[in-house]
Amino acid sequence: MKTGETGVLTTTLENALTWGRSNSLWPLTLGLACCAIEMMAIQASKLDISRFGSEIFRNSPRQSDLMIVSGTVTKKMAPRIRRVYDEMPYPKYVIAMGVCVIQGGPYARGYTVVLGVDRVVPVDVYVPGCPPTPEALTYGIITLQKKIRGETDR
Amino acid sequence: MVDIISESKGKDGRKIVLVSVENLIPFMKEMRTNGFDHLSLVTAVDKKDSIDVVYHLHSMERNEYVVVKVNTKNSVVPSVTGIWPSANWDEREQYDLVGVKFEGHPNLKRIFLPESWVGHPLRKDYDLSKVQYINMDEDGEDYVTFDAGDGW
Amino acid sequence: MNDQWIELNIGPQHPSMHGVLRLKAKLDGEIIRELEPVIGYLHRNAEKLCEMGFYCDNLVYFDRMDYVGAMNMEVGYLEAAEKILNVPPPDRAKWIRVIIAELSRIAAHLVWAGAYGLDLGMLTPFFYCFAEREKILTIFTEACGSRQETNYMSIGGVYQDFNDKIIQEIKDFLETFPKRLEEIYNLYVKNDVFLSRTKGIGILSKEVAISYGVTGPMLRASGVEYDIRRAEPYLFYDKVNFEIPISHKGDNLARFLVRFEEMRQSLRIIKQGLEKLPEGPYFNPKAKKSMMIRLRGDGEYYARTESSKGEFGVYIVADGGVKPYRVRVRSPTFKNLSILPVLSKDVMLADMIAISGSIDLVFGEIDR
Amino acid sequence: MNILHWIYGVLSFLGHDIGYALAYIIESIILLIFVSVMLIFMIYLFRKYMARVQQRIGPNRVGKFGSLQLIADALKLMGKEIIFPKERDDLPYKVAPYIVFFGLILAFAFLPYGNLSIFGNLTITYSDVSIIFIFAILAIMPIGEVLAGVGSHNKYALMGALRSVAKDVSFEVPMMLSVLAIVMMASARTSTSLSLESIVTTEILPYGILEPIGLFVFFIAMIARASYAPFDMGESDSELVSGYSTEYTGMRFALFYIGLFGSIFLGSLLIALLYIGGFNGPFSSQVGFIWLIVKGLILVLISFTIWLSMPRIRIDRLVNAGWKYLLPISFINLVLAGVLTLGLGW
Amino acid sequence: MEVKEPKKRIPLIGILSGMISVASHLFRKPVTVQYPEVRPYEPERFRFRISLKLDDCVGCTLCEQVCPNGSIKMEKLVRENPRNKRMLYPDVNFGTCTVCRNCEEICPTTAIYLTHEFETARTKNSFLYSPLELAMDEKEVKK
Repeated sequence: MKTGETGVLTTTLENALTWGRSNSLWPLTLGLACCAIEMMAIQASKLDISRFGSEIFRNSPRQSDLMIVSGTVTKKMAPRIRRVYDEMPYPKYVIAMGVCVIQGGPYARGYTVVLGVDRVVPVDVYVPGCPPTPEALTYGIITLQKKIRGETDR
Repeated sequence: MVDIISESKGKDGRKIVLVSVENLIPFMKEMRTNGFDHLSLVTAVDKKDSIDVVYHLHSMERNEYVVVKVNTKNSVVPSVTGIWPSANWDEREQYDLVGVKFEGHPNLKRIFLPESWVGHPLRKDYDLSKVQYINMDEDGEDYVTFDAGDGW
Repeated sequence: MNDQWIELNIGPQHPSMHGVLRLKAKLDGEIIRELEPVIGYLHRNAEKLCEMGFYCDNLVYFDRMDYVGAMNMEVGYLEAAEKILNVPPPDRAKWIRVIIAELSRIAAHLVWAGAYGLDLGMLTPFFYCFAEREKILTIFTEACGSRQETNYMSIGGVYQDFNDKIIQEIKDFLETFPKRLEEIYNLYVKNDVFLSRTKGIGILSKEVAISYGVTGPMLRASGVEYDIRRAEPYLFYDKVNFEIPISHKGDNLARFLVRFEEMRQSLRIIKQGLEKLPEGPYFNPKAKKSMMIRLRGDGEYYARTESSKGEFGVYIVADGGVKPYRVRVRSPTFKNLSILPVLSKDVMLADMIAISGSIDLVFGEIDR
Repeated sequence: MNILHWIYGVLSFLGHDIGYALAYIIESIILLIFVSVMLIFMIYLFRKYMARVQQRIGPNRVGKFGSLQLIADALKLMGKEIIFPKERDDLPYKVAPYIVFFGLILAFAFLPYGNLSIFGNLTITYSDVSIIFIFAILAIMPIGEVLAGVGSHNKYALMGALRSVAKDVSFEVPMMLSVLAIVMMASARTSTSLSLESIVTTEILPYGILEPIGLFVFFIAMIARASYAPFDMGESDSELVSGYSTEYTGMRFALFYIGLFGSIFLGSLLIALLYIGGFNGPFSSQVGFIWLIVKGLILVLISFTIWLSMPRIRIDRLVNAGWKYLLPISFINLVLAGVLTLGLGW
Repeated sequence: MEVKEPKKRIPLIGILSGMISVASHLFRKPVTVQYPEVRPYEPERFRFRISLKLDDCVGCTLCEQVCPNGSIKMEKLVRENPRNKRMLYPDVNFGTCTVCRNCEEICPTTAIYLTHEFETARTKNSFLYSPLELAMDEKEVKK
């Protein structure tokens, strides 16, 4: 269908899909380091990420939409992260959680740390902090939802 | 009684015994029969021209503590894995990071870094500016490359 | 028989590997015949980086070792670093460290208790444990401003003093927590299925435990009454009364019970610490402000502390500079993990998960 | 007078053949809608219930109280890329989720939903031997799981499938035996004792009171058949990543997911019908249907609670429990039922 | 002290009590704080983002030295400030900042300090804050 002919139906369908995607981000249980505990904390009672529809932490990458890279990515782990990312079905999103994942953080001067997971997988939202508080990560997820809906400017 | 080179007291109030490389295994066996059943730590310290290997021995029953030091010029030390199984991973780690070869170790492989990593990072002459990359081949085995295009 | 074994690769991304442990298992049906742990997926070269930073900066790397009980790591590092630098902390700071370290131990054990439930397939206790942990983290935030990687203690004391509000909050916590703890405890131990998954599984004998360098709750569950807080007291642990929980069974259940009893004992220590908390300075003026980066030390020191996982040793070799010459960390979990291939020989896959869960793995500390 | 005839009565102007064909189609659609609405409600209920017992709130952003959460999930799953693993066995891999899903839907067609004075009989398809039908269909669902596990060529999936077969086989027999006891007792009063409807309508006391052992065995076997903790062998989250459904994406996974929740609902309805009186209750001719659903949901909540508070049982102990404990108990139950039927004339 | 093993019970009783204990939480209040609508409790000392008082900064570079990750770099900024003759102000890379608070601790004039701002998530990997941006509120900083 040409761009000019996109009927009301396709637009509505597209909108509905976007709405569904943004409201049902199932994260993958990929805990690497310190930030993984704070990632578990957003799942826990105090901050309860299930309010945003991200309740189900799927263990299998085939069934998850969101990869929260939580914790330092070492050079040895990076190919595995790439493989897990490749196993996920489109549309898939990545949140880089913590400064180690963003630019290497405190370990940037070392010899085994990847300076930013965006060299390995494309990242949608960066959440700085070491580790980010659960609220900050939740804000990151809200930012991702806005990005999916095309609302954010940050 | 095995000969020791010197005996001193450290800042932490623990006895430090310096033994030669040849006498290490007999001395350690003697310590084991003396009741030092817990090998707490194996450390290798790069002193630029030589390497100190430091063993922290501990006796659970008597709560005694002894530090045994060995100085080696060619970075080869006999392994104490036969005396304390706990030395197994420790020695692998020190081989990995400092490059001390423990003779007689059953499985002396790198533990943290992939097998083909060049150099031993905790050596003082390790060049951090030469960046090494790790990638994974088809079978899931790691290989090391200096080519930035292949790594992450 | 060998050609019928299934080779199964578990991890590094696996729900119950507590991070990035990878196990190469050879399975005969459901039974594990061979197991080889592969570690190093979180090797962050902290020991190398410690040689490159000032003494006060290196606390950052220690916080991130045992990230669930970060305060215990700080205590361990500072025990060594302060002796090297000759900057002893004042009494108030020491008591504050005792209180905070014990709170951190409770937090670490709570994370373990919740995650152990998840390992066994028990969903709910995880949430109760984390809700309680959240209260401890609020106390930490109240005290220093960060939740998990606190960087609270510094060379020669603590960064910020305790005020009345924090003490009140700790007292509130001491009041409400024991009841919740019993509730969580009952949820586990009253369950027949839980008992069947833990009782008599993964038995670790005393001799094997000592020879493999296993320490902490795992060693105590095997019947050795050994706790560095008692055997070689640091801070003010010789001035508080507490019991060392042991068990002679050495199985998963014993480890579980020992950890829960430790939480109760930690509560006792905190209570006594609050009573004995003296007035006075909380910071050694020798290490204040710009002196932070000018402290020099020499000699070598090996400090042993009891972290939530076991004997946490920091061995610092100094050469008289402002930066340490060599830092070596004896991480308890590294030694505890080396027992896993021994314990999980010829057990079922499900039991192996239960055993590896009971070791309390934290990879920041194993790989460093 | 059941739904089919009722619809046919409306469509009778089209003639016999076309009328009945249309009536069947409309009836199937009604069934699909009913089942999917019930399942969506169930999953929503489960999420909310789980959240509340864990001191959380649960989904509350999408729609009022998060009621549209499941719609969002379904939309998202539909829009996902479908990945076919390279080394799959093509046919089993593709067919497996549909076997599970349609097996489930079919089973709902044979359940008697009550006999209301306004609508008449609510049963979709009436059969004299509906018990045999339902249990035959229930036996099909594990085949889907096995095909999924074997077809996706993944070691975790394979182990999950093997576990779920071991579990299903060992709980099948006690389940059937305890149903047999009920059929035996019902046969004293009705000639069509293999029909669920006549079992419910002719009972004097709910069979759960007469044979509590049977209820116990059936309840445990039902939880096991539905793959719920402590018997969630097929999934085994913490051990086998995601069990037989490890390699499935998008809607195919959703079918398994629905199958998981659907089978617990189906099992609960079966227990409600067989053991606690089904649609019987005060004013059953007006609200009998509601009674059935309420009883079913209460049982579902009980099994949710079991799921949330229990660790997973080990596979060998599970098989032991099936063969060594439940089987003898269900034999005892059978004997007791015989004594009750013959000796006391219940 | 020997830990107490749990007592032997009749089977299923313990499971039932566990179920009741779990189900009884249905009647307790959820502990959830609904974050975006309700601000979470932020203790007074809660710290997350570095801010700078431009007028107080004396350009002593202590913060640059003490930063364990090298997140702080001094930058030349022509600005009227009699106390800062060298015209050096810190800029912070939040992509590596671990919020260790060493800079705040060491600063002789408390020019560099940490604030409660935690909503710093972005869709671009650019977290380098110039001194002027550091002095701003997080909401005003647009990247």
